[in-house]
Amino acid sequence: SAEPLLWEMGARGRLAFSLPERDVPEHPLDPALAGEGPDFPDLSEPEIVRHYTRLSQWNMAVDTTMYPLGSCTMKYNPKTNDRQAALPGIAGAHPLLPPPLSQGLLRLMFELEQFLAAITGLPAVTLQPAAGAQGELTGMLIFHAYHGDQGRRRTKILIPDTAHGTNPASATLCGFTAVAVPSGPDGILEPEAVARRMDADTAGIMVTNPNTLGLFESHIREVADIVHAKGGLVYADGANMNAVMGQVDMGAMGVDVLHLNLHKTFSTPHGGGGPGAGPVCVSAALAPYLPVPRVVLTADGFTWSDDFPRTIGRLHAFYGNFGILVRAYSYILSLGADLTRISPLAVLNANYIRAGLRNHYHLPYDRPCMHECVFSDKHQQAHKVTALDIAKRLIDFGFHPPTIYFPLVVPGALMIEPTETETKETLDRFIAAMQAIAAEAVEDPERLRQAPLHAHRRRLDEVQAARKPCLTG
Amino acid sequence: SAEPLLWEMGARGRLAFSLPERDVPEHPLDPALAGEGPDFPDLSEPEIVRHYTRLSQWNMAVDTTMYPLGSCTMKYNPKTNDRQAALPGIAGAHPLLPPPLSQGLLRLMFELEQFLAAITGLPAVTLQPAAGAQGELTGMLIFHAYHGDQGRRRTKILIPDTAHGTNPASATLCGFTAVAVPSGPDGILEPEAVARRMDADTAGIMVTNPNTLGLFESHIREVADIVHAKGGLVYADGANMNAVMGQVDMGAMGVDVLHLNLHKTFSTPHGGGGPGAGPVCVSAALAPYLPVPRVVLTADGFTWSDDFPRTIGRLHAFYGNFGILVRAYSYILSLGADLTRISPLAVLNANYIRAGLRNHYHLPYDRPCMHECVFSDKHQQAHKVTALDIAKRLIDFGFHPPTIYFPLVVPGALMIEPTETETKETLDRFIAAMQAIAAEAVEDPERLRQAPLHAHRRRLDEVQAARKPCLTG
Amino acid sequence: MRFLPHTEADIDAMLAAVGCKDLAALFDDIPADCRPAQPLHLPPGLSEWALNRHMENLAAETATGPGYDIFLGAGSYDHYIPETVQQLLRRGELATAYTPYQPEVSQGTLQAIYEYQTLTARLLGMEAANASVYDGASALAEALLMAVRITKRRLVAISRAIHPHYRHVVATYLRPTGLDIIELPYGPDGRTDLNPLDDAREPAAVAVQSPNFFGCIEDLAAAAEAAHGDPATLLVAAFTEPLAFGLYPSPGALGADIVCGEGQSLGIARSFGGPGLGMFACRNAHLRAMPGRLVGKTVDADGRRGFVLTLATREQHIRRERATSNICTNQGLCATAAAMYMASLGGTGIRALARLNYDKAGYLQTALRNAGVALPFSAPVFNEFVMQLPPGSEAVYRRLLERRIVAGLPLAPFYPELADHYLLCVTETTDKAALDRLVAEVSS
Amino acid sequence: MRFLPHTEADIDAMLAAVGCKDLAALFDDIPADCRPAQPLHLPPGLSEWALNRHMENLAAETATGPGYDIFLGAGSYDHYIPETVQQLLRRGELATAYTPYQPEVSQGTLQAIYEYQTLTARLLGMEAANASVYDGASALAEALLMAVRITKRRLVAISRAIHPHYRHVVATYLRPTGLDIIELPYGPDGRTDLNPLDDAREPAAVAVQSPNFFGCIEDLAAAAEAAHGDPATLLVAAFTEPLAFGLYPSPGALGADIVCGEGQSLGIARSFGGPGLGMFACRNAHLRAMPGRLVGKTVDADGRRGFVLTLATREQHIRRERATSNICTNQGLCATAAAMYMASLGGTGIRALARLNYDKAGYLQTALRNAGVALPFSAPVFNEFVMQLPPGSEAVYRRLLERRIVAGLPLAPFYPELADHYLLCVTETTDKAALDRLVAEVSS
Repeated sequence: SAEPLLWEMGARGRLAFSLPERDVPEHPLDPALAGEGPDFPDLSEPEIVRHYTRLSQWNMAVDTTMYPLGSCTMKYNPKTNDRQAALPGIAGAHPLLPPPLSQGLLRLMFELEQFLAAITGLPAVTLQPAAGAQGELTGMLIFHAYHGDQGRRRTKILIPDTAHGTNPASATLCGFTAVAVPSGPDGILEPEAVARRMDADTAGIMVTNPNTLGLFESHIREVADIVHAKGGLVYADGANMNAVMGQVDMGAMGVDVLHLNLHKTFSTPHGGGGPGAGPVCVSAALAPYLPVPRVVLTADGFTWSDDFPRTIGRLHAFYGNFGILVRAYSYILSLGADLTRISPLAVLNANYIRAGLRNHYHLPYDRPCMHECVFSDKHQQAHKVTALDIAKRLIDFGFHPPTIYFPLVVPGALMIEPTETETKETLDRFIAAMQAIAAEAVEDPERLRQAPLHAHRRRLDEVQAARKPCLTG
Repeated sequence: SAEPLLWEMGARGRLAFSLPERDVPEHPLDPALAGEGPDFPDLSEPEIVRHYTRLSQWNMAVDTTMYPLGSCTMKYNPKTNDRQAALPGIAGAHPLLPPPLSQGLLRLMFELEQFLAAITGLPAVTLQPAAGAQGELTGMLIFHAYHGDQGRRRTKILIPDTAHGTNPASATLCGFTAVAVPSGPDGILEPEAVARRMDADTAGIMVTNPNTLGLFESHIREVADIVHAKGGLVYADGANMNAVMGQVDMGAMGVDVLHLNLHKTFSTPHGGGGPGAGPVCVSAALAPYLPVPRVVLTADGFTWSDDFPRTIGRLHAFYGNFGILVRAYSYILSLGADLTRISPLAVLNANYIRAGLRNHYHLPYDRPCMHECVFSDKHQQAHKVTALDIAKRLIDFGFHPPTIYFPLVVPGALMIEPTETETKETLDRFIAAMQAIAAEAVEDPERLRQAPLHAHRRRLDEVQAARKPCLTG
Repeated sequence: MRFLPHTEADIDAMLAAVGCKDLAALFDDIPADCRPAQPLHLPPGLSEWALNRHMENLAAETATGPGYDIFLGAGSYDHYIPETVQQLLRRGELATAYTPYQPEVSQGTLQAIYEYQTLTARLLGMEAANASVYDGASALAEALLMAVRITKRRLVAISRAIHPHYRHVVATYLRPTGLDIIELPYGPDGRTDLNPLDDAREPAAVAVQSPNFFGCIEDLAAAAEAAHGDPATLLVAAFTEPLAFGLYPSPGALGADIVCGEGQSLGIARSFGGPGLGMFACRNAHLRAMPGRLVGKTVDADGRRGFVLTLATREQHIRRERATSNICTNQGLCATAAAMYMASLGGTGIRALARLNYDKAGYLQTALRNAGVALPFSAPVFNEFVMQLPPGSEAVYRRLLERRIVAGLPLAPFYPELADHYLLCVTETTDKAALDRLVAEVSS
Repeated sequence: MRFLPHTEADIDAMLAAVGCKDLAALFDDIPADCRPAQPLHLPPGLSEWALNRHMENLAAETATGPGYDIFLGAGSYDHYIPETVQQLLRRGELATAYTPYQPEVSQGTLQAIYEYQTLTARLLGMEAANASVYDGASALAEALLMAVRITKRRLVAISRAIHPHYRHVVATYLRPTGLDIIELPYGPDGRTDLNPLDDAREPAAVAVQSPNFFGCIEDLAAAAEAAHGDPATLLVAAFTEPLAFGLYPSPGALGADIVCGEGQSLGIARSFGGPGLGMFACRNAHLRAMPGRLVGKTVDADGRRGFVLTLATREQHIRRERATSNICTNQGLCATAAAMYMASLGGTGIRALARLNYDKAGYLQTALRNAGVALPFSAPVFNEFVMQLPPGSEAVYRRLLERRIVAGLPLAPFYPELADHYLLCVTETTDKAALDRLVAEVSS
């Protein structure tokens, strides 16, 4: 049950690659300039295929089981999207093709921008950010540039204590100082708390709605008004957009800038950590700041334009993770009007879990949730069972664990997001497993502390890994 | 660790299929003629994907481990071959396209026939048989038709006791009575044994060379002469062709008819039991008997011809398993002249295993082997350990078991065929595992009888399955 | 060569272990008179990329897909195949396993085939189905041989409206057995004329196909009644288009004893005619006479549900010359594809998809009739039917070919009496515009 | 909708369990002033088949593959990708997993990334590599920010022969930080002129790219010497074409402190520019200042080897505003593809493939020069180089476009002084006939 590392296999002289025919002579090469080439193992094609086939089986994945990782929206990834992204005219396209030779791809980007604008209610869109965190950075760069144009350098930014860790990190990268705003007793932002902190040195606020407790920030409009009144801007982290598509208008809500995670809401595969895509949608007022180049429609068709003097610049070598954009575009076209059915079903699934487990696990905020629900290990701590133990034990029941210990405002948090693509039967089995674990925590807590018992590996020594890092073999 | 059956999942009204847009009105249908439709479960697309992803993981396969199933030639199946078979112009081709609209596919068949003729030394080829056993049937139909044309109905056929079970079954289907020919003390056919049985009522002989003991039938030329002298024909079962490509000329050897298993020698995937393909190669004298239609080259290009009055007829609704032919053709083109390296390496691998295990397992015929070697459980029987136990224990070591209890002439046979695509390191690990098992048979035989311990299922009750068959759910 | 892992060092070490001086010595047992007169000569191997180009060039010569309107069915049907089925089927664990001889490490294949058998039995209205045989044609031949084994009779009656290639395969399989075959003609409605059965002496089986080769739905209940007039006679119901049973009653429901046919329609690419899927089902009473592999349910040593190959004593591995047939394997991956496809459709989907096929064919029938084209057969159809053009239609057919329309299959080569008759097929993949174009072309 | 499993019965039962009267009631918390003024209007969903047609039509408008000769590189390279890599990468267990937060059930991803880190470090000649960042451009920006963190200095020096887009991204990332950037010009040989460094006051980093944007191999050893004249200054070596290190020495071997660039060449499709792969490596001394995810080796409770995400305290989950960067994930699947590709090539293959790229470019250089075309830069190249056409070359370029030849990238938009200069790229996918065609066209 151990898979050798690549360099523990192979033998010098094997080759898994088909070298193309040589149809030109050798060109002279100054030997002083040549290197030795990297110390790669030589393998045959069958060894490559087996290695990765076997390795892959050691992953849990959406394709194998429910993966209720909160705030990550691990929904089903339609196979048709991968087909589209692999079409030769898409996968084989060079990014610097003259626009007349890439009209279909430019049209796809143009239309996807329009779809995302319609879905969010924010009229201008860039598809360039390669991930949500780069979308956040884009937003912060826009904040920075906007305030610069207003002639005032603002140094602070408000960030609720429920925020994703990327929010403060992104703000810091743009030179802002993060000012934490505590959420109120019902888990959401209180306008007064924002008002107390918002001032003329503050660039604005970064808010996630619904927030990471799975609760809708009901005071968002009032919060936005407070921020705007002091000359600030409102950034919305759209990681949780799967809860509210068709239910909200981000513009009406007072949001100026929003990023979307295509790998969450728009079903593109998470790839073991990426690639994702983090388009950013902005109000009309902020459109001039979007990164370049932008797709524009002219009388001669679609083309690229850099002619946006107030642009923040460029974030990607080309136009972002186009292959991911293709998948999201396919997804939107596949669903069409059914897109508005996603959020109600995602929210229904989360509330169904909440209802099924609320008598078994502590619910720090016991009210209807949006697309995810956050429990804690408070009841189980009496038996010295932690959120980690519960998570690991779920593995033995065949489920991927939820997000744990986040959001930070809930000690011992278990953040469960089922998504709309899970069936009622699967949710029933998940609820039963979680109930069984709650019972085990009382009856046999040691079993939980030893979990997982049936995974490919038992618990791994993370302390040793960090103390003496071994990052290469 | 149980996967529900399809009809244990789902809910009425789900749909994993994308119904095409309806662009025509309903056409009247006599309600008296309509049925209720089948009682299929209704599932969503995510349920389908998970079900089959999970199920697939419960298979051992060539893509996951060494699969030394003797006489099955479980070599690596190149992925490029699957790509070619899926090309729209190939996968989407209707078989009854007018030949001018399918020239590339006819060319492919024509060239594949030529390749197989060159490889076997037999000049005429049909690609129609859908599997090795249908190839055997084709051969027996040719025997039958040929003897009919000679004006003499022959009723018997000689079949060595080492033959595959399909040989007598195929002969019987054509009305022949199988006459067993015992192999000699060195595991191969003795000409005298054939001569004693060959007579004017005997249609010929079916011989596998190398035979299922992995031994080359060195007297084949003499045997063929004996059969031919009495007016008989020689059929060769080409299941073991992987041992001798480029090393023999089947025509020179005296073979009149030979089938090949493309899913063995020519690397096409075995598919959990098929589809395979069993082309048949014949001598010039028997070419008129080949099935129709045949691809012929005319001044106008390739076309189909039925104009072969002595043909045995047709064995397939169209032209055989074309998608498999595509893969074999790709394989031959990929290897080209390297095709002749296959057999030496396959034979080397088998002999390497033979050398590594001959001191640990009984070798009923202790001489150099061809592409497979046959051991027996004779040494282990003293400890009440059987070939079955050894096979099951190999599973715990991560290997697929070899063929067991075949050939029938070796009681407790273990028939091991590594193929040329296994590395020396893998063979070393296999040998070590088999050696460890031999040691366990002495030290802890009960562990072997309980094996496998680490598979998805423990031993299954085959008696119950057969006594009260439950074939549908 | 990337498929061959042996380095020179590997070979040297292994030869030493084996005790051979070189690779050639491994073949010392092969006598000189068995050797090739000259070395096997093959062209240099193609790189992966050169192969891709070569195959793309071959494939590009085929008329498929956008740009061509191909109204061909006749045993091979153009249906949409979900991307999921195609991707799942490529998983190495399914594609590169073999016959599940070792059930402990083959439960994936075994359960998939058990599910295939179940869905097949439900689709065909039968009690049991096997794990598949080669194709529809050989399935019919095997079904007739099975009926002969069961009844111990020597005569079979076969409808002339069965696919001509299937009848050809039956004749090929049966020739050495000396069994007698009588053919039942078709009537003016395009259905089998059962009357000659009255004179048939103790047939083992009566075989009809529905939808038949002309696309006509046979009156299977009447066929069952006619066949079962002799209680020992078995009704063998064949098919080439199983999607029809999403709309029409199953052959089992109408009284068939053995049902067999081609499953290519169920999620399998046409691939120039193969690989397809021989579907085969019967009633439990005849189970042990059925050819082909079977998967059965059982339990493991811990009592957990599992699946195994079963009733193998019918098969050639064990029974050798007394086997029910010589078939050794099944069309495993194609059966798995069909199960995936049937499960993807579900009961709800197959009804809707079948109805759409019916409606599209109906639209074309109506449009052709309105345009004055003769449709000679009056029986109801599913997604295929025969049109009759005026004499000299070959020129029209050729003109359409030049316009990239394959206007069905000319029937004259199969039925000399049907000159100027063409078998047209219309599935869910044919859009209305293509239908209208065809009508305009043939009636202009 | 086939992705949404809920039946009406499911919804009713679940609403009852939840205590909501209908689906709308689930959103009662959303105030009216947050709601859309009118319902979201989207067109009806496309069937799988209509979507296929739509996407095929869009894709068909792109100039790719046979029929076009495209001599474009400039940060995106056309290399053959083995079918194995493409098929393995689609395996659902790899594609549909996320960040391996739970290592017990993520060893597949973790080991694959550990292997990627190792092969990357070996390729680049460095001690440690991260699990990848977004792309080559942001990798360079992150590398400069890392150097600033390490050195606590406020100035970076950047070669003007670095990809212009990369420099643009660096400028974008650095603008709000107030860091200073000086640009190093390129000399007549096409390489970076390091002389201005003598006047630079305590730079945190000197960044050069090799092969640079003009395809020229920089003298990295000289750059290292120049940078390290100030012992605190770090040499950041960027790249867009890592295949070059199959032929030329690695940046690490020549003295770079941080190496970063784009890995698209290593088995990743061009896909109109993304997703790519930001490769990032450094020396162990700077490990804790490196941004991005890291996978490390450890053992499990039974002492078995296993892999985990490690040094996460550098990252934003834990460190929030004090994180090394805001990067949250990596380009997991692209990194896996690159590892598969590097392993498929092996040491033997990468040498051979790199040499073939070099030789093809060399053949074209020679042929152009012989045909009288000017090649302005004298430095050695890998698979890209600059040609200079006579004034008025736009017409020639347009004429070639009409003949389906994209004769490289015009450099004038990026370097106004390089009017009539074109950056040509030649890889193993370009056959000699296409090279000869190009020479004939531009010299005619």
